[in-house]
Amino acid sequence: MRFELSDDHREIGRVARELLAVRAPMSALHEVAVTGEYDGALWGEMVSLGWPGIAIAEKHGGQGLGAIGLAVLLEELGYACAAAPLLSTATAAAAIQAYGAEEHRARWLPGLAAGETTAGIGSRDLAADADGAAVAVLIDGDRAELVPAPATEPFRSIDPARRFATVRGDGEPLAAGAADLVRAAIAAELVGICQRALDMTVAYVKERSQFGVPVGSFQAVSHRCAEMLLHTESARSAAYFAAWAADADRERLREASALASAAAAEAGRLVTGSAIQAHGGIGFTWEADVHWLYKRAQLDIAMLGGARRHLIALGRIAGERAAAR
Amino acid sequence: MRFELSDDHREIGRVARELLAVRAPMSALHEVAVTGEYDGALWGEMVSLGWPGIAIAEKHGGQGLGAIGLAVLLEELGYACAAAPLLSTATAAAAIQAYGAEEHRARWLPGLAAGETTAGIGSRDLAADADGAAVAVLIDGDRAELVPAPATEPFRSIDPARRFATVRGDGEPLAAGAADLVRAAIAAELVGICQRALDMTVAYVKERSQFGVPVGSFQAVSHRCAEMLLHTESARSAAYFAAWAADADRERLREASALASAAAAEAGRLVTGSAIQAHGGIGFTWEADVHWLYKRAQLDIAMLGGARRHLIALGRIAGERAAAR
Amino acid sequence: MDLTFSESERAFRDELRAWLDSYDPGSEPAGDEDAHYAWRRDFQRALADGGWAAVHWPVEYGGRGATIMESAIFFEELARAGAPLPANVLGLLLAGPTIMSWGTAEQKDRFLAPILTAEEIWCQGFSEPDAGSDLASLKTRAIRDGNGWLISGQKVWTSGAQYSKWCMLLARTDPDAPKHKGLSYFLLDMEQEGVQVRPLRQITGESEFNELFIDGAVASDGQLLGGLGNGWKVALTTLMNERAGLAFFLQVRLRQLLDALSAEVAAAGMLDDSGVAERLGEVHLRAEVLRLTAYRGLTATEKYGQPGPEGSLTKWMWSQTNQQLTELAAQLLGSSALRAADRWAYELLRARGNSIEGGTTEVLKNIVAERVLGLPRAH
Amino acid sequence: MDLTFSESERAFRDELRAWLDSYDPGSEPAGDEDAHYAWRRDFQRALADGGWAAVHWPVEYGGRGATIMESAIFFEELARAGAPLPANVLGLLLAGPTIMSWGTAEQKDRFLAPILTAEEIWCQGFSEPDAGSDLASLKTRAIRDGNGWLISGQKVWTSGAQYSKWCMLLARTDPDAPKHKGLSYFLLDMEQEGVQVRPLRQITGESEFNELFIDGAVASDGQLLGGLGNGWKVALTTLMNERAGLAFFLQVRLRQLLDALSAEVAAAGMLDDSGVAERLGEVHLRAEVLRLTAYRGLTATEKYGQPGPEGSLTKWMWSQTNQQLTELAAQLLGSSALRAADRWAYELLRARGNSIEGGTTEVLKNIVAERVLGLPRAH
Repeated sequence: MRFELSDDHREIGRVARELLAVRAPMSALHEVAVTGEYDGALWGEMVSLGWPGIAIAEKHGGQGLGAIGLAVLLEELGYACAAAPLLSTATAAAAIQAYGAEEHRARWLPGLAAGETTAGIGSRDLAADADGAAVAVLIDGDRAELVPAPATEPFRSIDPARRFATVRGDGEPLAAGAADLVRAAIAAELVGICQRALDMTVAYVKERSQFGVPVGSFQAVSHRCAEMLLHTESARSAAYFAAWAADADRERLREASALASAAAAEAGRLVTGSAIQAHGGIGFTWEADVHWLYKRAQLDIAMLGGARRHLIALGRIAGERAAAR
Repeated sequence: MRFELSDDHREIGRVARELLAVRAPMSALHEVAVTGEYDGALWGEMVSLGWPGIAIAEKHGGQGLGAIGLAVLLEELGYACAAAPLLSTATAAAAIQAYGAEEHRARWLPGLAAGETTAGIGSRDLAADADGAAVAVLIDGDRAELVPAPATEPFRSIDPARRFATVRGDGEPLAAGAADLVRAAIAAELVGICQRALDMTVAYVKERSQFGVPVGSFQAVSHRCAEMLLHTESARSAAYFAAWAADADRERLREASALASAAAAEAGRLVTGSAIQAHGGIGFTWEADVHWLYKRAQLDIAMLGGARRHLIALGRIAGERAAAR
Repeated sequence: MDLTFSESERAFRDELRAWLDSYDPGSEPAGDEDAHYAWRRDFQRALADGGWAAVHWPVEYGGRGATIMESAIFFEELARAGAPLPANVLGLLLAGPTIMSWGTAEQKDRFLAPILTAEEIWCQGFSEPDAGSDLASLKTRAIRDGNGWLISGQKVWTSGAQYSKWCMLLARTDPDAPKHKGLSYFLLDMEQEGVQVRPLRQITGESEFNELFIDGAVASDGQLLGGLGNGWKVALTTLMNERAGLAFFLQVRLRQLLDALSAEVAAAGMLDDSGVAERLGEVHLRAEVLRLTAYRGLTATEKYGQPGPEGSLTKWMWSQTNQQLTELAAQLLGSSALRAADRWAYELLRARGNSIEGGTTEVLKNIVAERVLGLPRAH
Repeated sequence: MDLTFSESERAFRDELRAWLDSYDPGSEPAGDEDAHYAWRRDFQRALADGGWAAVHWPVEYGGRGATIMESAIFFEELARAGAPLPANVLGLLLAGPTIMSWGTAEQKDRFLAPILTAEEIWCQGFSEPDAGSDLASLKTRAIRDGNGWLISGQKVWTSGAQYSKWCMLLARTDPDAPKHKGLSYFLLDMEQEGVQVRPLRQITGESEFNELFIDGAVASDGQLLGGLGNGWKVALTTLMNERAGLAFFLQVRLRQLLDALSAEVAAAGMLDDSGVAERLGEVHLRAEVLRLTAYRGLTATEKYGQPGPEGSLTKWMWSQTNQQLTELAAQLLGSSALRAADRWAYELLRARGNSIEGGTTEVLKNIVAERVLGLPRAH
């Protein structure tokens, strides 16, 4: 039993953290929000680092770092709140590899892993980066399907730094488990979003003074921060478990993914909302970047289908398992 | 529009507060918990003040102070956490008066109002003070029935200062609305329980020092107290509304009673639990009387059927009403 | 206890309803903030023409001398009719009553009438970037200059500043006096070079609020309200008036929003799901409790001049409930509620400000703990 | 990352399971606290005979030199088997390791062996009625008297004091030194006239905890642990050991309780109700997150000697989840769960203490804010 990231996985996170801090600062999101376009050079760098194929086997042109590698990377994507089709492409590739037919793998993985094509991810009515994608992996409850060359209708969501669309067109089913893998990946991004919201808040409340002392010395604020940590670490424990299950114990992926989805949805809502509140009036402005995190969290939670359905599933799992004893 | 107690009603509360503070201190509950018997002299005083018939018309031997008078009195009963069959007797009498047949009124009200007999209240599996009662008013969802000379099986609950039993025997139906009236009365008792928990807590945290200052100066504690006030006043607003509806606008009693039940159940759980927490280790001891409030609240909530069923009913009321517009 | 309206209250309400029914505000301009503001200004002018602009003002100043309960009914009916808040709401609710309390005869003559007609719009310049909820630490300075004052400093969260002629401005006139004591209350003319307004863009993309950069703005002695060094007391009058009637508008807006969600949920057949019904019931409960508690506060204010303990709770209840409601909508309505153009998306984002604007929930809890419960000042 | 047990961990677990399967503890005595304690003492004796009493102790002291993970497995398996905590749990987990860290050779010789066999039971005398969570303000005094010490004061929340031979006692030896510095750590003999034990009755009716009235109790220099004036540091060793392994026992007990509720709910057909399933799912989620987070903490402790940020969270998570679980049971099972004799009634009441005992949730949040997040000390 060793519940911690390996040195390799930790290194992926470190590199991503550093690169994204420089190349994808939140200040860049203001531009993306206006144009609705991603920074192509940023995506180019991600591709050159092999990120789209992080979870893909080397024989398909990827890095072979599995779902845990994907989770670590997406955590950093969430931390940066970066605008790029990485969640969609890297996750769709991982799902196709693990749950697609052999012909799916042969057809899509090399292009996706090489960054020559991109993929969309999400559901029929809420697909991230599906517009212009070569393929989309769409989920609906326990089912997942692959839609080649998806016909899309783009729309703006409250997260102007990610491109969403609805998707039409025929799909081809992926094996059971693909939807769980997709949600585990989204949960990992949410963990990073929460961590960033916490870090920004802690830095702010140490700095900001009121009534002559740092606001972080008031228990109303400091205990709120402690609760943000509790939720963030809870989501992290569950998201890592789900990533591990995807790599090492697929039988447990369904429950693990439901745990990760519910924990991440709950954390995403509470932690990013708390970050705005702890920032006070500043947190409510467009200039203070904390709102990007709140908005992305809302969309990620919607892609997860909300916490509730996962909690219901978990309750039934717990009840049926206990009854079967 | 005048949403406040009349001077008459306020006076009932004042008298009850003063009397119960002297005659029914919490210290007396330790004795009741051992013997399982109520103090007959205390009940005698209540009877001599006409409390069992507070809501009963003068023609039936009562005081004619209506459901609002009953609510004010039961709030004080809850505040004192007194051990006496008053909730059961006064509420059952009010329900029989408002929703019983003429023969029920004639048969039961004079004896109950005069304190010659007592009544039980609750449900088949959780009836307060039904053992030895002349009659019991039992509720089950929207239905209510009257059970003359109930056959009971007493048991001890976690509230050793109130006598509970299960009830068998044939019942006679009461008109629709009786169950709502009963729950409105229980909600009123819960308001008093919450107020006492708040008052005890505020007094304690002003007095008790830690790290060199009163613990009430820590926001973790003071904000908890503020939340206790919020819940207590919320429950009070709803409970008074329900009592008013019972007296003045029976069409609205069903919704008002559901509001009062849900608000009081929520407040009872949170406020009495918070009181224990704010008292720290002391709050967990038998000597510190705050636990009586927690226990009585739990039983009252169970008699209300829990918050959840009322919230579901309220959601459907809101939805259906909005859809009908 | 009587939870029905009295005959005179009903008469007041019916007369107002009849007027509102007869008034056609035209459709609400979408997207363009200036057009939206002009629409609200037109509405106030019509109100003023009908004698409805400031029902709570004394008759001598053009009001109706309405009771507190009628004043609440006024806002309740406005919201019920889907009417907007009058453009000069801060003038009507805050500046007007403060000037009536503290102003000289000249000040009342000069300032009150144009408030009523929305001819002169008012904004409120209390908050500063470094002060937050701590008004005693304000830094904006007013320096004696001949017969008048030279004012410099920065203000923030001034809503409607871009449309305002006047600003209720708190500035420090005595830097050596203890924190509260050196403040004075000015009626600052916004139309001068020394006052620059910069819109503050919000999480929603709109700019409801502004920053004020004040650099050598001038004010005469006639623009000092309530006397030199008395600014703290005058400001308290403004703050006490802040939510008296407005709370009712907000409470009814919350109910309207909840009804809209309830209708959508019912239409989608989701009420059969007990979990959904329970969540909706929670919000319905809170909205009803808010309404009832607000009425308790009004009754107490009518009788004792101020609300009881429950009066400190309604703003807090409202913000909590509105946030819960908008989050529930996002949860139940799914991705459509997160489209940028969707009403629910706007409400979700806007609601984040509810627990910050007009006193953060943390500050409100401090106030409840200290002033209502008598706990020692928070550490 | 590897969330399966290693081969040696599995071997350890299987050997322990086999032993537990072979041991028949007899049925748990109900109602009689003394009989219950004797049952736990018998169990510890059997454990000691089998070499299982203190798996985490070094082999030289009669332990197995188990890894931290194995130590966690030990408690997990105990809970899984429905076995009780060994009677001398405070001796095994707290006194033993503290004496190993700070004791002289004589002290180790004298005290360790009888801990293992439950021959001498230990209790912990840190808390005082007026100090609460603030250990630096302890008032119990130890005064030099010839070659020894005379101790007077009052302690509270000492569990198992009525069965204890020894007490880990913090007392002030230098009243003039700053708060932390004047403390010393004594191994106090409970069997003397100067020590009176008064059981403290709890909300449940039981007396798990006691007050100690100490009036002129004596201790020799050989009963001073870690040197004069060093009590604060020695106490930290005790506190750091406090929940290392125990957390796992509690975590698995929580899971057992949750399984029992889940089975009842499933049997009653209540899982069809999505609201019920959701509530149960919430608790299942929290219990799983607690388990996973506890494993993260163990891994970090194995590797770095101490847990990461998540280590400060597990006690808090556990108390919150156990309270949520027991309240859910009361809610779902209705009145039967509130009968005095019902298991759920006991659990509901007992759980109120979870967020108070072993560090209140408020104190834990302070610790997280200050030590993990680096926020300024709470005001």
